[in-house]
Amino acid sequence: MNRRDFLKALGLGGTVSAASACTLDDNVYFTPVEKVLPFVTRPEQTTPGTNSHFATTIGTGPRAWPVVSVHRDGRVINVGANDNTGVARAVTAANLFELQKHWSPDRVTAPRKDGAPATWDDATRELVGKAVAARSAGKKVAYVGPYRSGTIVDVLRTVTSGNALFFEPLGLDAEALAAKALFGDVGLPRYLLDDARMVLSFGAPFLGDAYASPGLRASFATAKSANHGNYVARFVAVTPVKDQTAANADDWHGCVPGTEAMVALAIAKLVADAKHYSGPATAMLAAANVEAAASASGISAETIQSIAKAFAMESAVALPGGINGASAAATRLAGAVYLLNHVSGHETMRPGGYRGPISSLADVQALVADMQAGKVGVLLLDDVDLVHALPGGTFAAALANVGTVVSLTGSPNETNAAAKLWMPTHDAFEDWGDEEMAAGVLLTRQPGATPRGDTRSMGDVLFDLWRALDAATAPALSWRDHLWTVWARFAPVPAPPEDAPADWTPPPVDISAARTRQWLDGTLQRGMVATGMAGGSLTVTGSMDLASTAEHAGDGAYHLAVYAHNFKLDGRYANEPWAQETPDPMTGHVWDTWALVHPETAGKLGVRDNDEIKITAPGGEIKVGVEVHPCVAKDVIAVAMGGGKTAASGRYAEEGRGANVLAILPDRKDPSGAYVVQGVKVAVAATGARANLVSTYGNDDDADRNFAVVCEAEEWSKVGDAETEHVGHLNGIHHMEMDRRLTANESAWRKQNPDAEMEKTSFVDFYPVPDHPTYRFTLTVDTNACNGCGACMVACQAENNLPVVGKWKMEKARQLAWIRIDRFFAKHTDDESPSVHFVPMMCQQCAHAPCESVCPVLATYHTIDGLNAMVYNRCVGTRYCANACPYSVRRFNYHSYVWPEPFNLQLNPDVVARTMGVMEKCTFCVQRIRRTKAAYRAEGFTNTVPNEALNQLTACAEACPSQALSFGNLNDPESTPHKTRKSGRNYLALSDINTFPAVNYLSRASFHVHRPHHGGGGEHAAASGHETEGTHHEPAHDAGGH
Amino acid sequence: MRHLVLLPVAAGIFLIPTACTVAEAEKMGDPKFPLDYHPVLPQYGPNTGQIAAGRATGKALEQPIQFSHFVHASELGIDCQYCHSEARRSIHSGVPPMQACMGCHQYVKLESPEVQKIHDHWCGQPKCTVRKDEFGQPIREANAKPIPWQKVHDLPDYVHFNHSRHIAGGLNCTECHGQVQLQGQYRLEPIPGDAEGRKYRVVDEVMIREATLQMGWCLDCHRNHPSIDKNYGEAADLRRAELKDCWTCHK
Amino acid sequence: MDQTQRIKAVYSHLDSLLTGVDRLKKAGITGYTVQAPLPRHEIEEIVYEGKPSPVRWWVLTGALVGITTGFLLTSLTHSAWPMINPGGKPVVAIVPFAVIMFECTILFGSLANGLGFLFHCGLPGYWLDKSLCDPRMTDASFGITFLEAPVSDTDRITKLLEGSGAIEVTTGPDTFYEVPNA
Amino acid sequence: MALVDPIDANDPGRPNRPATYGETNRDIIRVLLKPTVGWAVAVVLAAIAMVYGGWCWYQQFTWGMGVSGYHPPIQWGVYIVTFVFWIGIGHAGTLISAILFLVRSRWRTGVYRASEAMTVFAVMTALLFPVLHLGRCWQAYWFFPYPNQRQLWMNFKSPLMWDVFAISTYFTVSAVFFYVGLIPDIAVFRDHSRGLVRRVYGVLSVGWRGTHVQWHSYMGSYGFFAAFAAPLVLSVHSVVSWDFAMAPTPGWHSTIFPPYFVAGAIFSGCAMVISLLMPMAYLFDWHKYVNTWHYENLAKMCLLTSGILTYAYGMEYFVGWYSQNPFEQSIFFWRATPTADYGWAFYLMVFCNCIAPIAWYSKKLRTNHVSLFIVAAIINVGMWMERFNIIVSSLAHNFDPATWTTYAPTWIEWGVLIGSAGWFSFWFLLFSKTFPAIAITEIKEMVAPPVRGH
Repeated sequence: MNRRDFLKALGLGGTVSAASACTLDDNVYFTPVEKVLPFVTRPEQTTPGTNSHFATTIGTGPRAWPVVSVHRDGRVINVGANDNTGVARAVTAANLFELQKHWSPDRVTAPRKDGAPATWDDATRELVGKAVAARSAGKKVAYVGPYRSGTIVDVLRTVTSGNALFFEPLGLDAEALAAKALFGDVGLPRYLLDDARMVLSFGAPFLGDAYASPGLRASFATAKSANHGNYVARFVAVTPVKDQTAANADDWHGCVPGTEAMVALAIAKLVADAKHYSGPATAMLAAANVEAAASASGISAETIQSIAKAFAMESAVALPGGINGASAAATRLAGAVYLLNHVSGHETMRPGGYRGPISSLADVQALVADMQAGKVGVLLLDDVDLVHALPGGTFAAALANVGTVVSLTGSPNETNAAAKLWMPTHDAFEDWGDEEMAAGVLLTRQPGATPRGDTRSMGDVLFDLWRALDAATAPALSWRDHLWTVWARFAPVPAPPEDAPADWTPPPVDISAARTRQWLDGTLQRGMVATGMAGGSLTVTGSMDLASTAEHAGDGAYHLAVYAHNFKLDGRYANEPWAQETPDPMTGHVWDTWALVHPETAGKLGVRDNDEIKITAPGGEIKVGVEVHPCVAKDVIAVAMGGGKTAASGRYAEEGRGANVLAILPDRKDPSGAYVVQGVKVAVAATGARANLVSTYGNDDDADRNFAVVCEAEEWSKVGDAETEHVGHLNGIHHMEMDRRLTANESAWRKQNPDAEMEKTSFVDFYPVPDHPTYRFTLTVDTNACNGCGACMVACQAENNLPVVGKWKMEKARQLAWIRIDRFFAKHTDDESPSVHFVPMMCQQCAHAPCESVCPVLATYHTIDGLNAMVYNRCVGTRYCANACPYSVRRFNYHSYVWPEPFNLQLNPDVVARTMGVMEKCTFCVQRIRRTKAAYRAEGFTNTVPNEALNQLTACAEACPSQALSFGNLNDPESTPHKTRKSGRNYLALSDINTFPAVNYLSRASFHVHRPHHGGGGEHAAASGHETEGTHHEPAHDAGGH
Repeated sequence: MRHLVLLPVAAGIFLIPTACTVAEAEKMGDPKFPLDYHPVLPQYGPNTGQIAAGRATGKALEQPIQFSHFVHASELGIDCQYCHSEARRSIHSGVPPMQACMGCHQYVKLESPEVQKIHDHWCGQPKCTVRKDEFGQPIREANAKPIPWQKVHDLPDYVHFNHSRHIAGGLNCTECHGQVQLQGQYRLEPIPGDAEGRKYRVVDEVMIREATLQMGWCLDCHRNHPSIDKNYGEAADLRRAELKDCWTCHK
Repeated sequence: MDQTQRIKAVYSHLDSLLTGVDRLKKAGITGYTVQAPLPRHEIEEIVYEGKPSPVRWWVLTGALVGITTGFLLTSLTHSAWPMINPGGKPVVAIVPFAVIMFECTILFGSLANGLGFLFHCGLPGYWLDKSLCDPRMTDASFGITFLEAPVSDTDRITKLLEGSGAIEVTTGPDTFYEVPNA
Repeated sequence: MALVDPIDANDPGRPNRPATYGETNRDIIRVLLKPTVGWAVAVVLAAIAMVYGGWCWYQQFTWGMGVSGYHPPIQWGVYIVTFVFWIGIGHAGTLISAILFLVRSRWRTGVYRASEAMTVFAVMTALLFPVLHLGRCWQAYWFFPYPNQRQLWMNFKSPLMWDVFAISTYFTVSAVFFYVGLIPDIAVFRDHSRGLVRRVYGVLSVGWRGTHVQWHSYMGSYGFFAAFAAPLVLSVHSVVSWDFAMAPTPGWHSTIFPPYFVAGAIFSGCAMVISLLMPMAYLFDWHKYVNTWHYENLAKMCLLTSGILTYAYGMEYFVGWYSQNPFEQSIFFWRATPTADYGWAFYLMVFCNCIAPIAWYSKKLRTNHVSLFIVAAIINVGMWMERFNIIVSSLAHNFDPATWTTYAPTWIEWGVLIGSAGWFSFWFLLFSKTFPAIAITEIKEMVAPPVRGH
C-alpha cells in the first residue's frame, strides 16, 4: 500500500532537521544555519506541516480504546478522540502512556539473539528451529500475554496448540469464571449505568484505567447528571480503600478486605426477598447471612438493609470488585454481584461485554508447573510482567527451565529480561490489528507511522511460525491481508445483478476488489467493524457455591489492601514518565509507592506522613512511606500495585521504583482458581526512618474558598441546568450577582439589540470588561462529571510539549502541569471519611487578569478573543505573573529541559519547546484554535468558527472520558459554555476578586448537603452549607423517591 | 598581624557553604532527565530550539547544487508554486521533492554536471544513471538521499508562519522573498571533457535573502497591508487588530 | 587695550577677606574671584547680595521636560499597540502612568540640575587658570584673585588688598604652588 | 562685621569637634595614609564573599533558576527579600543627606557622607537582584525603553516597570547628588596629593577651585538635589511596596504598604548606619567626627520608625479582622500561628523590630556602644525577616489551598546573599579608604571660621 511507502519516505527525516554540525556565517547573532531536506518522492495522503489523523485502536482486550493517532511529518505525536465508533469519544491516560511507550528510549526496536543484534531472518530461523525441535521432543510452545481479543487470538491459539494464556494481575479472571459458571460461555456482562439511579460498586475501579472499558466513565457521568433524567444517581461503594473511583461515591463503606462477597450476597438475598424473586438463583442465595456479613465486614446490618432497600426500589446496577475484590472469595463476590443484578430485575446487566479469552491464575499455575517440569520448549512472552506479578519468585524460577524464552514485545520488564531471543513486534501505532472490546464491536487498528525501528508485526511473526509448524493450515496471506479478509466478511453483501440467476450467490471475499477496498477505506476511517451486538438478557443457567467466610492469610494485626495504581496500573506503565509524574488523584504522590493509613491507625502505629513503615506479610516484607489519609478503612494498610519495578523495566521505572506489594503476598488462589491479592493480614512497624515521598497536593480542604462547591442533588434534580434568572442559586455560596456582561458580550449583545438601552447592573467597576467582538473562548468544567481520572493532565502534557522533570525536581514542586486536578476533601471530623471533590484547575483566562498588568515586558496580555496570551519568547522571567495569579496555574521553566531521544520525536511542532527562565501556562491550546480558525478562513475571509468545531477543541476537553470539559465561544448562544454560564449550578472560581474568569465551573451534586432554604427555590441560599457526610449512618434513606 | 588569624577562619566560613553549593550544583547532571547546559549564550545554543532571525542579508550560503531561479522562473517562466506546491496548502512552502526535479531532468540538461548531482542524490551514489520503469518514470532507489539545502529563509522556532494564509490573502511571493526570479545569474562555461563542446551555466549565488525577516519587518505589513482592506472589507479594522496580535505569529 | 596681569591675595581669616571684598566693591573694582575652602553665607551675601543661583531655571526646565517625556513615552508607546491590553486597563491609563511621569520629572529635573551646576560653575574646568589652583584654598585659607587686572590698576588693588589683611599678595605670571607635605 | 559661631555651645558633639579647617583636612586625609591591616583583611573577606556569590550566580546562569528553592506558587524568595532589604538600607542615607539637610539637622554632618555612600552602594547592590532573579537575565535590557526593530515597548502599567524607573532614577539621582557633594572634598584630596594620585583626584574633582561662582551654584544646586531626593526617597519605597500591593495576593494587597515600607526602610537604614559606621569609626579612628551623639540620634530615629512599624503590623491584623476578607484573615491568622510553617519567622520579626528596639528607650543603653551595635544588628536581621515574612509567607498561602506549600532557600541563594553583602562591603571599604568618607566641607562649616577680630 502506498501509505507504507510514504511513511518510509517520511522516515528519511521529515522536512527540516537541524544540522548537527552548525556552520556560522558572519551575522550579527550566533545563528546556526539549518538544512532543509526535501522529500525524495512526495508521499500521498499527507501534506508536510499539517497533521494527519488515522482512526485506530490503542490498548488490548477490554481496555481497547478507539482513538485517532495524530501524525505529523511521519511521526506519531499525539492521540486524539475518535468520534465515529459510538464507543467513546475520549482519550484515556493509558492511551497516551502507550504513545510514550512507543517513543521510549528503553524500547528494544530490533531483534536480538543472546544479547547480540540479529537480523529478522536469523531470529525467525532460530524461533522456528526451536519450536519445531520442541514439538518433536513433545514439549510445548506456549504464549503468555495480556488480555487480547480479535483475530490474533485464534492465531495464537493455533500456533501454540492452545497453550496461549491471556492473564493480567488486575482481577478480571474471577469475574470471567463467575460469569462462565452462572451464565455459560457468554463472556463478561455489560453494565448499563446511564439510566441507573443507584450504582453499587464492590470496589471495581471502573472510573480509572485499571478496569476501564471505554464508555463506562461517560455512562457514569450521564447517570450522575440531572440533565439526563430528573434524578441524580447515587453511587455507593463497599470497599476498604477509597481509591479514585470510590472517591466519587456518595456513600462509601469501608469494609474489611475480603468480606465484600458476604455483603454482596446478603444484599442480593435482601433484594430477592424484597422483589419476591423466585428463580434459578434462589438456592444459591440461601447461603446469605446478613448478621454474619455485618460482623465480618464491619458494616452494620442496618446499613446493609438500607442499601438493599434502595437497590430494590429503583433502577440500580451493581458492579463487582475488580482487583479490589480479588480476595479468596473473588469469584464468589463476582457471582454474588451478578445475582444481585439478576434478582433485582432492573435489567441493568446485559450480555455483550468483553468476551475475549481471560485466563485464570490456575491456568498460569498450570503453565508454571509445566515450565518447572521442563515441558515447555518455547515460551513466547508478550507485554505482561509475571515475574513482577506472581508472588514468591515462582515464575522467575520456572523461566530457567524453559528451553527458549522469546520476547515478542520490545518493552523490557523483569520477565522478558530472561529472554534469549528478542523478536520485538510492532506496537499499536505501527501495527495492523483488531480488538473485540465488547461483543459485536470489532475495533480496527491500523498503522499511521513507519515503524520506529526494525520491528515486525506480531501476526507476521506468528504466521512464519505457523507455516513452519503446520504448513498445510497456515494462511498464505500476510497478516494485514489476512485481517482485511476477516473484516471484509462483514462487508455488506452486494445486491444481486438484475440478470442474476436464481442460484446467485455473493462473490467470495476479495480484498483486491474495488468495492471491498472502498468499504475497507470507510471502515478504517471509522475505526470499527460492527459484527452484531448481542441482545436479550442474561439468564442464570448454572450455579456456584456462594457461601464464603472472611478468610485471611497471615496473622498480623492489620489488613493489607492492594489496589491498582491509577496510572502505572499493575506496573505496566512504570517506565512511562508521564505515568510516574502525573500526581495520584487521591494523594498527589508521584514517582514512588506509598501506604495509605487511616489517621487513627497511624496514631496507633505512631507514624506521621512520610514516615517509613515495614510491612511484614507471609511472603516477605517491604518498606514504604506512609500517607496518613482518611480515605481508607481503619486498621487497613493500603498499598498500590505497580511499584518495585527495577532497572530491567527501564530507567524511569527504576527512578520511581518504590516497592512491589505483590511480592510479599502468599502464594494462593481462590477456590475457582482466580487471582488473589486481598485478604492478607500483615504486621506493621515503623522503622524510624523517613521516606522520601513527594506529593504535589497542598491543603486538604478548600478553606471555604469556594473552589469545591456542592449543590443539593435533590434541588438540582428538580431544575436541571436550564437557564435561570439567579445564576448559581443551587450552589448556596454567597457571591455577587453575576454580571450580565459576563454572560453576554457587550458588542454581540448590541448587534442583536441595536436600539436597546444597556441594562444597568448593580455592578460598578473601575475599568470595563474588555470587549470581545467575535469570540470569548470559554471552558466549562463540570465538577459533577469529573471523576479525577487524570486523562486531561496527560493529554495536556502530550499536546503542549510539557517536559517531565523527574523526582528530585518534583520534590521542589517543579511540575509543569498546565492543568492540574485539585483534590479537596469536604470538612469532616476525625471519625468520618470526607467527601472527595475533584476540581480541574487550568488558566482561567481572566478578563481582568492580575498576571497581565504586572508583566513589565508585555509578554502576557488579553487577546481580542478573550484569551490570556503568553508570548514565551518575550518572557524575561520575573515570575511576577505567577505570584499575582490567584489560581496558581502559571508554570515556570526552572531549567532548559531536554527530551531524551527519541522522546523528542513526540514533540508537537505547533508548540514551541520552552527554554529556561520562561513562564508558561494553559492557553486553551491556542495552536488548535489558530489552526481551526485558519481552516475556516480558508473558506472565506470572515468566517467564524461554529460551535461544533470548538466543542472539544482543547486537548483536555478532547480527552476527558466523562465529558466534564466543554470548550466553546461564550458569544455564541448555542455553545455549551454560554448555556451553562446561566445555569443554577454555575460558579466562577474566586468570583469575588473580580478577575472575571472565562472558565465556568458547575458544582458537584451531593446528597449530604442540607441547607436552610429561604423563600422560593430560586433565591440565593445565603447560608453556606458544608457537606456533612456520615458514611456510616443511614446512608440510603433518601436515595429513593424523588 | 593578629588580624591575619582571621584569614583561615574566613576560609573555613566560605569553604563549608561552597562545598554545599557544589553538591547542589552537581545534582544537575541527570541522564534520565537531561537539562540543557548553557556555557555562554543560553538562548542560541544548540538543542534549545531557538535561533535568531535578523541574520545579515545579501550573502549567499554555499548550496549543494548550483540551482538558478533565474533560469527556471525568469527564462523558462515556471510559476513559483509549480515546484513549491505546498505553499498554498501548508505552513511550509515546501522545498520541492527530488521527484519534481527528476520530472524534467530525467530528460533535459543531462549533460550538466549540476544536474548530474541531482541524479547522484537520487541514486544515493556518485556517477549513477537513473533507472526507469516501464512507463519511463525514474525508479526510486532505496538509498536515495535528499539534497541537503542550506536554509536561507529561516525563522526562529517560536514563530508560526503559515504560507497558505499568505497565498490565500493574495500576496505575491516576492513581497517576502524578494526578486527570487532574478537571483541565480549565471555565466556559461564549457563542460569539462565534453566531446560536443557544450556549455553549462555556472551560478554564483543560488539564493539570497533580501528581507531581514525580523519582527519589525513582519509588522510593517501586518500593520496595514493593502490586501487586508481588499479581503476583509468592513471587517478590515478587526482583522488589522488581529494581525497585530502577538499570537498571530508567535507560538 | 590695557595690558593685564594677575593679582592674588591670600587670607587666613574670614573677616579680613570680607573686608577686602567689601573694599573692592566700594572702590568699584570688578573682575575678582573669591576662593574659599567652604561655602560661607557671608561671602555669598557680600558678592551676590542675596541673588539666587540661576541653576533653578535649569531645574524647572528639566522637570517640565521630564513630566512631558513621561507622559508621551507611556501614552504613545501604549497607543502603538492598542489591542495588546493587559489586565483590562484602558490603553492610556493615567493612574499607572502617573508613577512613570513622577519618576521622569525627578530624573530629568535632577540631571538638569547637575548639568546646570556644571555649566554655571564652568566645570569640568581643567583648563582654568593655574593661579586658582592653590591648595591653600581647599585647606584653610581664603583668596581673592584678579585674573586679568589692568596693569594700571595693579598698585591700587594690591594696596587695597594688603590693607584689608591679606597675608600675601602676589602679582605677575602664573603662580603654582607645590603640594605641601600632607 | 559680626561673625556668629553657628555652633550651639550646648551641642553634645562640640567637644570632639576639630578646632580649625586645617585640622579637619589632616584628620580626614590621615585615613588615606597607610592601609591598615584590619582594613585589608576586611577587603579580602569582602572580595572572597563577592567571588563566592558570583560563582553561585554563575551556577544559576548556566543551570537556570532551578538551583534556587523557588517553586510555584512561591516564585519570589531570598532574592527579592534581599533586594527590598538593600533598597531599604539605601533609604536612610538619602534621608540623612537630603531630608535632614532640608530641616537643617546638625548631627547629620558627621555621618551623612558615609550614609550617602551606603545609599549608593546599597542601591548598586540592590540593582543586582532584579537582574539576578530573572529567569533570563540576559534579556534584562528589554526593561528599558529604546527604539528597536521589534517595534515593541514595555508595559508601563506594570509595577515592575515603575520599579525599574524608580530604582534607576533613585540610583542616578543619588549617585549624582553624592558626587556633587564629593567634588569639593575630592578637590581637597587633590590638593594634598602628588603625582599620579593628584592627577586622578584632579580628574575626579572636575577642576573644582572653590571660587565664589562655584560655591554659589553649588549651594543652589545642592538644595534642589535635596529637594528632589526627599520626595524621591519616599516614592521609591512606595513603588517597591506596590510591587507587592498591586498583586491581589492576600498579605500583599494592602493600602498601608507604602508608608509601612518607607518607615521600615528608614528603620533598617538607620540601624545599618549604626552597624556600619561604628566599626569604621573604630577602624579609622573617626571618633572625633562620628560618635555617640550621632549613634544616639540614629537610635532615636530607629525608635520612631520602630513605633510606626509596630503600628503597621498591628493595623495589618486589625484590617484583616475588620475587613472580614476571608483571604486576608486566613493569611494573618496563619502567619501568627506559632506552629505554622513560618510562625518562627513572624515571631523573630516581631522580636527584632518591635521588642528589641525598646532597649533604646533607656538612655544608658542608647549611648552604650556595645548595646547599640547588638540591637542594630538585631534590627537588620529583623528587617530582612520582615520582607521574608511578607513575601514568602503570603505566597506560601496563596488563594488556592491546593497549592499551599513551603519554601526553603538553597545554598545558591544563601551564597548570592553572602555575595551581595561582600559586593556592598567591598565597594564601601574601597570608598572609605580612597575618598573622604566624612564630609570635609560640611565639617568645616561646623568649625568656627578663623577670625582676626577687630
